[in-house]
Amino acid sequence: SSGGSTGSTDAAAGGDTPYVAIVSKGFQHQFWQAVKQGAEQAADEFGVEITFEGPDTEADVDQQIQMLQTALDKQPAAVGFAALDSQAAGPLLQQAQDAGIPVVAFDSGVDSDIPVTTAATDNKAAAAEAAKQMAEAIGGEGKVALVVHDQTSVTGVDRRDGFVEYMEENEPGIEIVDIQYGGGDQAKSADLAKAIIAANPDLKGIYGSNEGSAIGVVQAVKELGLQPGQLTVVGFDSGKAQIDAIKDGLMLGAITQNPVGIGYETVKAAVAAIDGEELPKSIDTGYFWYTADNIDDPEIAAVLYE
Amino acid sequence: MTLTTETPTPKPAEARPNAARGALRGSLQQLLAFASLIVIVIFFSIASPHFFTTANIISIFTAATVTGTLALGTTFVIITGGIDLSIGTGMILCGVMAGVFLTYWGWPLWAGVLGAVLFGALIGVVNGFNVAVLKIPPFIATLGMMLIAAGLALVISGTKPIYFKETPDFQSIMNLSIIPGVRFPLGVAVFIVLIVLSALLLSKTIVGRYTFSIGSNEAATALSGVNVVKWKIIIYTISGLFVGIAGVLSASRLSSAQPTGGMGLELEAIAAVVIGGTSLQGGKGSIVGTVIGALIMAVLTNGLRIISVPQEWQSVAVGLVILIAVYLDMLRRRSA
Amino acid sequence: MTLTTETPTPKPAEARPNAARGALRGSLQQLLAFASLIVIVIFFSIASPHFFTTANIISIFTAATVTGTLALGTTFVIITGGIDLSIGTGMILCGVMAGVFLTYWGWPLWAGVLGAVLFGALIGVVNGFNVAVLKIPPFIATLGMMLIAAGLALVISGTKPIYFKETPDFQSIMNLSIIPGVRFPLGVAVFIVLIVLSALLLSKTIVGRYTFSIGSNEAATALSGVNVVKWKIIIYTISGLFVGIAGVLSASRLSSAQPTGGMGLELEAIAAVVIGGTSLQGGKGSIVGTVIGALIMAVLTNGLRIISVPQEWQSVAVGLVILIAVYLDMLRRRSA
Amino acid sequence: MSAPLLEVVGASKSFPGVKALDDVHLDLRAGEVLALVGENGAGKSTLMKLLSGVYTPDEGEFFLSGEQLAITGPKQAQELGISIIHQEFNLMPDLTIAQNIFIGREPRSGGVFLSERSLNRKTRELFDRLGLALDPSEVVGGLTVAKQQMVEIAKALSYNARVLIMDEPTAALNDAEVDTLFDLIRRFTTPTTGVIYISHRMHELRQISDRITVLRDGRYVGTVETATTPTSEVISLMVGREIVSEQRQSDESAPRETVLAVEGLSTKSLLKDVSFELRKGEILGFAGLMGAGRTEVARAIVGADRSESGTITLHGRPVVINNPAEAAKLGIGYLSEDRKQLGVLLERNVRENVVLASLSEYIGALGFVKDKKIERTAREYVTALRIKTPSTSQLVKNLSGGNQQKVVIAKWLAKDCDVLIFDEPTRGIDVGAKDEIYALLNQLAAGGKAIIMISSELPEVLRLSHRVAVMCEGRLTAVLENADATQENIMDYATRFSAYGTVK
Ligand SMILES: Nc1ncnc2c1ncn2[C@@H]1O[C@H](COP(=O)(O)OP(=O)(O)OP(=O)(O)O)[C@@H](O)[C@H]1O
Ligand SMILES: Nc1ncnc2c1ncn2[C@@H]1O[C@H](COP(=O)(O)OP(=O)(O)OP(=O)(O)O)[C@@H](O)[C@H]1O
Ligand SMILES: [Mg+2]
Ligand SMILES: [Mg+2]
Repeated sequence: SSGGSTGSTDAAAGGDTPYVAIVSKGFQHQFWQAVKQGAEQAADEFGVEITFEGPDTEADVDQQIQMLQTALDKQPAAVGFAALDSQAAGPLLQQAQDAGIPVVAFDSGVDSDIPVTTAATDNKAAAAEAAKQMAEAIGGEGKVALVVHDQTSVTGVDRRDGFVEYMEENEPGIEIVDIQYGGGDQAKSADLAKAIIAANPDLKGIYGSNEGSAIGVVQAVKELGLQPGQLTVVGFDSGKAQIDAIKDGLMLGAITQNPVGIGYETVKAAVAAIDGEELPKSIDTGYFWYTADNIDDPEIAAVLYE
Repeated sequence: MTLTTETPTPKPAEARPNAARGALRGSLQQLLAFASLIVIVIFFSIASPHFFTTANIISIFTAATVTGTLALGTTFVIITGGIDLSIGTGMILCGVMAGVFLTYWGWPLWAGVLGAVLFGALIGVVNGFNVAVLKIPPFIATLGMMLIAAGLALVISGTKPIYFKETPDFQSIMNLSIIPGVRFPLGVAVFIVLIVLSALLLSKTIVGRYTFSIGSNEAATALSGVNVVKWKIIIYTISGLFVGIAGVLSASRLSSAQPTGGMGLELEAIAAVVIGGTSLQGGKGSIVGTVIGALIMAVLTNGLRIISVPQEWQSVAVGLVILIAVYLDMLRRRSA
Repeated sequence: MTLTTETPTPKPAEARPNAARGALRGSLQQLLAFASLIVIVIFFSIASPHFFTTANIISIFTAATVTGTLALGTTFVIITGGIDLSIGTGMILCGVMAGVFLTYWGWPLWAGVLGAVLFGALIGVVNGFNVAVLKIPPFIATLGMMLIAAGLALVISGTKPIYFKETPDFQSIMNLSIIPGVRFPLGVAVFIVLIVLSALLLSKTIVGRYTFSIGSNEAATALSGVNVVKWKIIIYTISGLFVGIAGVLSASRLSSAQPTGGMGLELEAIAAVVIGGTSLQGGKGSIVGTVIGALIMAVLTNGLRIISVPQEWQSVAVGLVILIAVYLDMLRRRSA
Repeated sequence: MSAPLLEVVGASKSFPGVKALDDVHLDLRAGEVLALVGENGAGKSTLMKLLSGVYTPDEGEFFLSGEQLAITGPKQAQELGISIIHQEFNLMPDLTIAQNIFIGREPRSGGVFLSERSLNRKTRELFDRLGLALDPSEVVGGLTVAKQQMVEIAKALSYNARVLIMDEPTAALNDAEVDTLFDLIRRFTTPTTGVIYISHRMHELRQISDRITVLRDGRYVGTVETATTPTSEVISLMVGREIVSEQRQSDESAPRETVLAVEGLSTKSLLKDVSFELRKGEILGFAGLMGAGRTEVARAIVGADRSESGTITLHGRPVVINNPAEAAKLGIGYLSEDRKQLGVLLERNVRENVVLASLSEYIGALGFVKDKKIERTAREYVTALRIKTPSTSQLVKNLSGGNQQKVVIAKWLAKDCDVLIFDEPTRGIDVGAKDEIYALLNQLAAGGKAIIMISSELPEVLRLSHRVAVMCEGRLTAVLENADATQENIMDYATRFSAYGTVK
């Protein structure tokens, strides 16, 4: 098999090449694999060694803390860190600072002065964009529902609240009838989307807050045999299934972040920090709304992953 | 009844009603377990007009298919007094193998599906070997396999989903609508066939007999000349076959082999089995019970969503209903 | 009371060496289990210079503390032949309760900590009641509690982490360095105290004796006049106390009460117990074994990360090592 | 004379700390019943387990009809024609009687499916042949110990074996059932078959066996012709000393105070209006046929089973007992007839088993267990009851059956109860040790304890009891003074309802 090799096999510091330990929020999902890819790209480019790991689910704060602890024990030149809960990581971040190891935050902000910079998407703004597109598509009227990947993580909360707040502030004709959480699991998200649709036969649209949630909603639409256009589905992130659904018209469109860019910027910033360069407080890696119309634009295609 | 030395003729006429009574009581028990399910269904039907519709009933069955298939297979293992924690991630690995066979290696559809199912059987053989030959306790043997399967699924797939580009028909296995007009998916039909097959296997064949016998008293079964090692391997292999089938069904449903997830599914499947009255001590259990258990879980999850119970309360509600259902079941049994 | 018979009484002098030999063999077995751990430690020490450092050893103990604490408590339950699946999410719920007591209700530190620990005991009482009085099988009773606790943690916290703003000292419980210079955290010291206490409890007190008796033959124990219902409730309560302590330790470590997670932790803790030689059938087990089991798990996880094994291979490696370690343990026992 | 049917030469077997068998010889002739006797722990069961392939011998050769055998496992032993009834049951409680008997030999219809009907038919045919009246479709777990024993016997006989080994088959049976069993054994022994019969009931040997082989401490002592050897000689070969016994309880006429009074005890399943009084310092024997309800009376008194109606008065005060723990608190102890399921903790050591019922007396100030004191007590009882074990830390599962029984007795002796209910206390105990236990019971009674002794051995009941209560089909049909009790009138009362129909 091809395996999912990390950028380096011998990560031990002490060689000539600086070592950057990256602790992400996840590992198994495509999104994080894309971040990893960007990080590896930068590692090659700037000549550093990296390791990339993340907990099994975004609920495993404790597991992530242990990963960060182990990473620090390896005495890296810098750390890239996407905090599941920034307060929880407080003591370890302090430890890193004491040891003179620069920390680069990525994916979402860390509520602390310690990170030298943060490379992230503004999830709330991105979710509001999805809401805006949804509202336009259904003509500013009707019931919509959300299938969110989880209710406690920062991304889950921001992508939910960004969507809900936009609707509440700008679209009086739109009613949010249900918000359910599927843990990003496709089958589970499909089952719960079906329940939502069954309970609300006049539903106009569903928003899926990450790849697994969005594909689950699409699966529900397929299984119920709804005609394209009967229900407006908007999603988040990419992945082949979501891209296909958009091309097939099962899904109106989705928000994509720039995961490869996030990974790339994180390592790049880490290298700069090692070299003692000044960095801006935050690096906005951006987001894009894509539909069947612009999916093949080079700018969009570059940030999508299959 | 006593031993009678002078009157050597027993009264078969007397014996028969007892047997009949036993069978009746058995099915009554299951009818009563079924009653729990019915009560829940009635409750949701009253609570929401959208619950008891053809489409939603089919949704419930669809949701129950994958976990239910796992539960069917693991019923055998649990009746032997064992446990199989590897079914969740094992299923994920089998889905990935289907992707490898069909997409990477370009096998024809039937061969890829068969290959994935047999791969499940292989997992079962390894579990069975570890339990029966190496005598590793089932909990540990299958926990080890759970971790190994989870890792291998990621390794083999390169941590990416595999899509069935070469065999677009693959997705029909679960999704094909076999009754025009009502979207009754083929996968649910497969599940129903599996129920019937496993019920026959458990109650009417020698495997089933030895499953109960081993669970009831393994040492005595061995002393009676039954090759317990062989049969245990066979029983774990059966569970593995169901894992393989579940892997194909789940990959087919998602039109892709997802290399992650599966953890936690084993507890859900085992819960269905135990709610259905199968004892983790071994020796007792039934397929009908498992099916009812799986349906109780699926109906609860679906119904609570339909009536829009906030998600954090859903798990509290499911927990309570499980406790109450099993408690009532216990009460009934003790009074019976 | 003695009987007067003509036959010579057996010589106690003969009995003693045998007894001594038995005890020696017992501790040798544990030494050998310890040997597995040592082999793993040596392997990683050779593989990476970063492994066998004071800082990393302390990291390992820190990582083992929470799961290890859960494993200690659940050892009692498992020796009775039961199981406790609610320890993972129960721990989360206790952490949230600590947050509620300290941050929302403004209790003083000691009261909030005590409250959270006692809340864990309460969970244990309910589990014990369900198992011992209502006779719900432990798997189901604690599975129900697992779901209920997971839901309540979300409900009570409002699905948001609770931070210990009012009692910043709370985080010292786990993190305070008690030996200047080496970052030896207070939490690890607490863990070590808990190990000693639970070992005494299990081997030297009446609770411990009844724990073994119930697991060995519950019916015979009850007929011997032991109030099995009462003792089972006590034993589940002990497990609950450890859940409460683990909840406080974990919340302290994270300086926040996280309302999610915990699922899967119960399997990890149970795995540690079983790797340590405690039988899920009940009647056999030891605290030393559980500690070794917890350390094996913690060392493996840490070591594989230290030597930068790709993450997808880590779970395969852990699975394999668990299988091999337990298999060797079995071999040894059979030959002993 | 031709070669014996089965011959064992120089068999030895050791367990850690125990030499169970040491150079043992045995020969079984065709057409005979060979009794195998010896004290508890003499090695009888171990020898039989070598023959049936459960254990492999350290040394020794086996010959079947002169041909040397290598016995590799239970299945192979069965195929060679050696069938065994183990001392401990080997049944699957969740399966039916028929399923248990034909496990591994299920008839199949059409090659794939099992046929429950033909299985039950075959079983019924077997029972017809054996003269048993059991329902093949009944689940074994719900049967009484005696019926389970009959299932074991039927299963062993169903193999058409050449050598049938029975390890204490009558320990759980009473006289009527024993007669049935002997009938079966006589029908089984033909010129091509033979039976090895193990029992501690000496009078049975005379009824059924042709020769007797004696083991002592794992060694072969000798083989004698039954017909020409007096029982006392067999016993002295076994135990290496004389046993003086067979005194009946002398009636003490002085009326004593009543300790326990049971009034109108009934249960849903069986008992009807059982009333009796137990006096201080007396042994009240309970006699009756299998299933008469003696065990059920005991279980209802200690609260192990729910009773429908009835009052219990202890020392003149009415008490309600909901479970055995409450009974124990009130000073009522119950020793169960089912040693393996309800008596011992097999996986725990002798010491822990002995103090299980009285553990609270061994707790120190801080709640710690006083291990030294426990060890002292355990040692005391190991010595007093001559429990054969290398040490008190031996696991009970490694003791011989009779020695396990002694451990259960020790458990109740170690607890100071006013009322002791002993259900089949001498099951599986050798003659010598039985005498010691009788002496112990007498000593306890003399010390002011009140004892109920349930036994299926009438001679034992007659010998020990001051009074004998007789039960039949859930009712108490008589309470006889020892002086008035005879085997005949007890049997008469024990079959009252069967004999006269359901007379009210
Ligand atoms: N598995 C074992 N491990 C250790 N010792 C054993 C084991 N099985 C039997 N023994 C010992 O071997 C000796 C012989 O036991 P065996 O069961 O053959 O006695 P027995 O003659 O059948 O006695 P009983 O009349 O009490 O049934 C006893 O001292 C017993 O403790
Ligand atoms: N576990 C059980 N399940 C169902 N019925 C039982 C059970 N135990 C006993 N019985 C029934 O209760 C009745 C009384 O049995 P009990 O054991 O009290 O009789 P007993 O006089 O002690 O005879 P013995 O012990 O010699 O069999 C019997 O008819 C028996 O069938
Ligand atoms: Mg014996
Ligand atoms: Mg009885």
